[in-house]
Amino acid sequence: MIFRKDDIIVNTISRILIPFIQLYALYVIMHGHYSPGGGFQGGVILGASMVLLLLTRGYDEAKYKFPEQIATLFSSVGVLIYAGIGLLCLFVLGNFLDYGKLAALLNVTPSHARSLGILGVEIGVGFAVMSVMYSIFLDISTGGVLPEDEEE
Amino acid sequence: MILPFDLIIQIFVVICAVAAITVKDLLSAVMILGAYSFFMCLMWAQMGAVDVAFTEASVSAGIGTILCIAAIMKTTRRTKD
Amino acid sequence: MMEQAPVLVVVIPLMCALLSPLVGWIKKEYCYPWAMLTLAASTVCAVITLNTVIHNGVIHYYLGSWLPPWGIEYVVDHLNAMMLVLISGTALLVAVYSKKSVEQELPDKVVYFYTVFLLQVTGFLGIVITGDVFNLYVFLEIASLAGYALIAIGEEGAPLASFRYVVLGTVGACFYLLAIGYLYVVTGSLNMADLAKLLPALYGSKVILVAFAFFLVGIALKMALFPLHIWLPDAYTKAPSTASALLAPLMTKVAIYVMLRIMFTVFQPSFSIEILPVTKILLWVGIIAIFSGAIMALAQVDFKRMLCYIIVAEVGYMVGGVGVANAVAIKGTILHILNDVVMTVGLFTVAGIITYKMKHHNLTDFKAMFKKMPFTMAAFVIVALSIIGVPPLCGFFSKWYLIQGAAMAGNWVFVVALLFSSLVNIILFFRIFEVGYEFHSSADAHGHGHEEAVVIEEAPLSMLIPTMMIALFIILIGLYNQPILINIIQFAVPKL
Amino acid sequence: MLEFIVSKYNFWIYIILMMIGFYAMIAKRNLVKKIIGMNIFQTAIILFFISTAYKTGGATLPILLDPHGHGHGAAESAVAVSQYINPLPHVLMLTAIVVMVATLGVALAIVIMIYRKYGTLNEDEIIKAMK
Amino acid sequence: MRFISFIVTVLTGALLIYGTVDMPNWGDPNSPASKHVSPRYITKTEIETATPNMVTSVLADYRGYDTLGETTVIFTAGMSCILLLRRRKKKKAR
Amino acid sequence: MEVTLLIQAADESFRLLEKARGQAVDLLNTAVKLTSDTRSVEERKLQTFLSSGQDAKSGFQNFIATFVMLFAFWALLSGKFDLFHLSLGFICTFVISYLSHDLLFANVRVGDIRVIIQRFIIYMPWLMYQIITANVHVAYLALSPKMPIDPQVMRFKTKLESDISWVTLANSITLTPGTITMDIHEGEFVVHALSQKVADDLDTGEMEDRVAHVFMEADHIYIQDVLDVARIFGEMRRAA
Repeated sequence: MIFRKDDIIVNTISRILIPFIQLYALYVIMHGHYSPGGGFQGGVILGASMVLLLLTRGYDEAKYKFPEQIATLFSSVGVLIYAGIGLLCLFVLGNFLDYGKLAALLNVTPSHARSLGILGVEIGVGFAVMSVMYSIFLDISTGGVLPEDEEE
Repeated sequence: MILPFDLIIQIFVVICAVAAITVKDLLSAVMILGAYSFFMCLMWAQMGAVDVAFTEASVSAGIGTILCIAAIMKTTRRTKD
Repeated sequence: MMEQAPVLVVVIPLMCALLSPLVGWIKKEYCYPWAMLTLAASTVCAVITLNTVIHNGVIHYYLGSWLPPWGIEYVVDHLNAMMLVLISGTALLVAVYSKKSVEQELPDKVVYFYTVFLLQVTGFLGIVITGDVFNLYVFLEIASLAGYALIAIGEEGAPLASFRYVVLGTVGACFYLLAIGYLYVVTGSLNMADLAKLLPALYGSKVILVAFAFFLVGIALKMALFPLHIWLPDAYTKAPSTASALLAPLMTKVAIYVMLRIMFTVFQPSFSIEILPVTKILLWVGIIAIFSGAIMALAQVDFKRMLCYIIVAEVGYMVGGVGVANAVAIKGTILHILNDVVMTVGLFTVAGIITYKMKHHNLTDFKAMFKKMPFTMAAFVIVALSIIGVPPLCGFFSKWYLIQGAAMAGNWVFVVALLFSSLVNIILFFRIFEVGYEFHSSADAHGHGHEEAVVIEEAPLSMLIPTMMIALFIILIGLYNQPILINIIQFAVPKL
Repeated sequence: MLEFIVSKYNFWIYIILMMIGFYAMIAKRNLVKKIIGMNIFQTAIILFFISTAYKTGGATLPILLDPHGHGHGAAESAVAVSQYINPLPHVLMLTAIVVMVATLGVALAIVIMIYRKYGTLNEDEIIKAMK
Repeated sequence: MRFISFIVTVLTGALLIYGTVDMPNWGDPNSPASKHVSPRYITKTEIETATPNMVTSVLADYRGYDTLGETTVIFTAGMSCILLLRRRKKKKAR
Repeated sequence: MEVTLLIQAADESFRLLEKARGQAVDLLNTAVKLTSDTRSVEERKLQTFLSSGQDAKSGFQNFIATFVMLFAFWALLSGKFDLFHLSLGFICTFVISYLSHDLLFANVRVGDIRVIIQRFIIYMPWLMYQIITANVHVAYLALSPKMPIDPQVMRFKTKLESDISWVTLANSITLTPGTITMDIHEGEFVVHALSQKVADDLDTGEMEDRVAHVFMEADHIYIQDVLDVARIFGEMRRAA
């Protein structure tokens, strides 16, 4: 399923659409405060754009942009951002995930610090969800044997 | 009070659910499941749960269907029930 | 940092599970010490928490500093704290034990195995510590997903067993979620303490009744109570030995913990005892589970499968103990949770050692084992005697309290069931001992006349030490059961 | 009676869907069909939760219409509870949807493992092949 | 088998319908679900978290720990899929 | 006599010039074709080696162009222009353009982009008009009791060169009711048409010419226009 097919229409359209989809996904992540959306939805859209890239350009090209090792790394890093923000609150003598205590570090009001904490958390969720969706799709569509391994 | 719009969507949801489990081709079943998810998401948007509807549209109707199709491509479309 | 210990118990395994793939990239061999280190740290935190609870009473920890019912809170009382120490300690022992077994059974999946292993422990700890019904669901799903994966990588036939577990486990989790929904509709709260405050006024409502029924069915699916146990034997027999040593003792006991929590904390004890005949049903289900588990165990030729049916019977003990519903029986139940975790983990580690040495786990593989592996078999004998219920070992005491409680309530059938199960256990284990002493094998047929030379090939130390430790714990818990009862379990028993 | 049925009509829909999904999960022999049933089952429960969040009488989406009341003490107290839909079930269901897709992924991975070994997705045939 | 599953399904449905009888009506603004916990989220979200979207503020702040669990669920799923399926072929030693 | 001679000489020279023109056109066409062939080969190569194929300069130009477009898209979506959100937008857009600048403008000559957008905007109303007329036609087909449809599959070789123009043409054909592009295989379009009329409309090649104009690929046509000496000599003859 992840080998490049020379369907010119699908290829070109997806080539043009992918940057916009990705930007839209980032918009959804960043504007979760004001409109529907947030880290999870944006992450899924971002992951879907990566899957689109994989489906249209094939794994040989997609691996230049998003190799599977990076996907595994990012899925760790995403949750680490989340849990790390939570742990950071422990070091400023708050409870776990108490973003209000970060106000002293960020030099803003507590409510604003909570808002920023939410933003950071959403970014972490977005990272994790994107890379996990991509890696699950890669595993399921190849059955776990990546094309580069098969050549041996 | 039941709005006609609601009623239509609900009927479609039930039809899609029944069709998804009765149809004898897995690829069709998965595509119908995608349609089911989409109707479900319309229903939730109608109820004011825009966030959930958004998530459902991107997850179930999007990634979920893609994953199912990938798995079916990797396995088989045939089914006896 | 002392007051942060409750959250660190969960967050340390979580963070380290996230870092585990990165550690594995540096060098594959680092994952094993990493997991060990993590679980040791988590155990230390759990012990600190238990100590605090014993000295200062119940701990409330507000995540994000939001007061309940708006935020999520951790409530650590004596039962929680005991479960925390139990889970993290067991996981530590299993992690120490896992090295050789994982290297042999899953040589190219070591890194991700330990990641999922740590996530599994995180899930269990999260279920046990939380004071919020929905948070419990989330961690239940973490534990379940990790469990599905750990089972599915086992030997031949494991994927199908795991798939059945996926289907039934999802049904269970969804029933649990539905029950939360029903409670939420009529109370508007998700916090356990808050629910306990709001619910008594609504006990007449049909919604509450249905919610309670769905709670019980969902949790029964997870704990493999008798008619719903069909997924368990296949799953735990075919899982890799490390995974079954982690899952088999903990998954069912965590589910029983959740049942206790729901029945006696979220709902008043009087609800399930007086208003609904739930405890009577549970008592009879427990009795049937004990009988069927014991009888099915007799019919097995596979050692691990036999152990699985013993688990089904043991679940029957605990559910029946809840069903008897007096203070003594529930004291016995909670003590039995503790004992059963230790005993089951002992049995499965022995099964793992047999699998490691013989590549199978049939009863016939025990042939001449007493000579080949004297230390392992000594530990095995201690565990087996404890399961049977021989006095100085821990299994005796919990059974004693259960029988005492049942006798006080006049439930003689339950007493008979417990005694019957002990009898069956005697048969089961002495059959294995008999096989283990059989030195005269086919050598006689050839007329050689001399005994077959049996070389001592003891299990590797990394497997042997945890097994011996478990045997030691069984003796220690048996000897010091009074301090445990007085300091911890006495406070965990609900006021009936 | 009719009023009773009409006033809770969303609940009936969810019960029907849940029964369909549940039946597919336990009665169908094809593994992917079971997964589809699982999906329907979980979606039905989500529908139930969303239904509990709804408020009639002009309640709107759970997003504050005028977010510039920042800093004015009087402005916030004007936020009427009945004006907005209850956000809590939505949050819970976001989590449930995530759990749903995670379960789906793991289940499909297991299905692929099974197919790789036995070459079929029918449970009866797999059991026959195992013996 | 099919018949038994049908019976079980119908029993479950009947139990659910039985429970629905006592429920508050659909969309009742005065149901306990709308009165007990959620008003604080609606009225205080702007003051306490400076986030107009209540779903986001509840998701990531009031009940942020659930969301950490949710993200961990996703992570678990990803790791499980890799654990179950990925079979790296050994590269030849060069 | 002189006049006749003059005319003959003029005719002679005209013929010569005509010949020369023909040769020149052939030569130029071949040259254009060659360059376009090499270019398409080059572009295939670029497409395959996305990150390494393009030189740094055009890569940077692509990056800037992508950045501007995406940032405009962000501003359109966001609608919040305080410093915080703009800087967020800047970072996001920067990341995406860094990741995907080779996708959006992979096969487009960078200098032409403004003209292309201009012409594309002009092309849109015409397409709209086509769609509306075709809609009316298809509605007539569907509503008339006899259903005078004549479904057919037609193939034609296009003179367009780049991917983007092929896709625009294909999508324009598909957008117009009654015709659907089924496949494009090495420059050959396979189109399903509902009736003879829509097939004829497509066969006139007007849409193709317009798309070629939009993407500045009418090179052949322009050269012929410039070198069209026949008209000049015709004038001369008439004057004589």
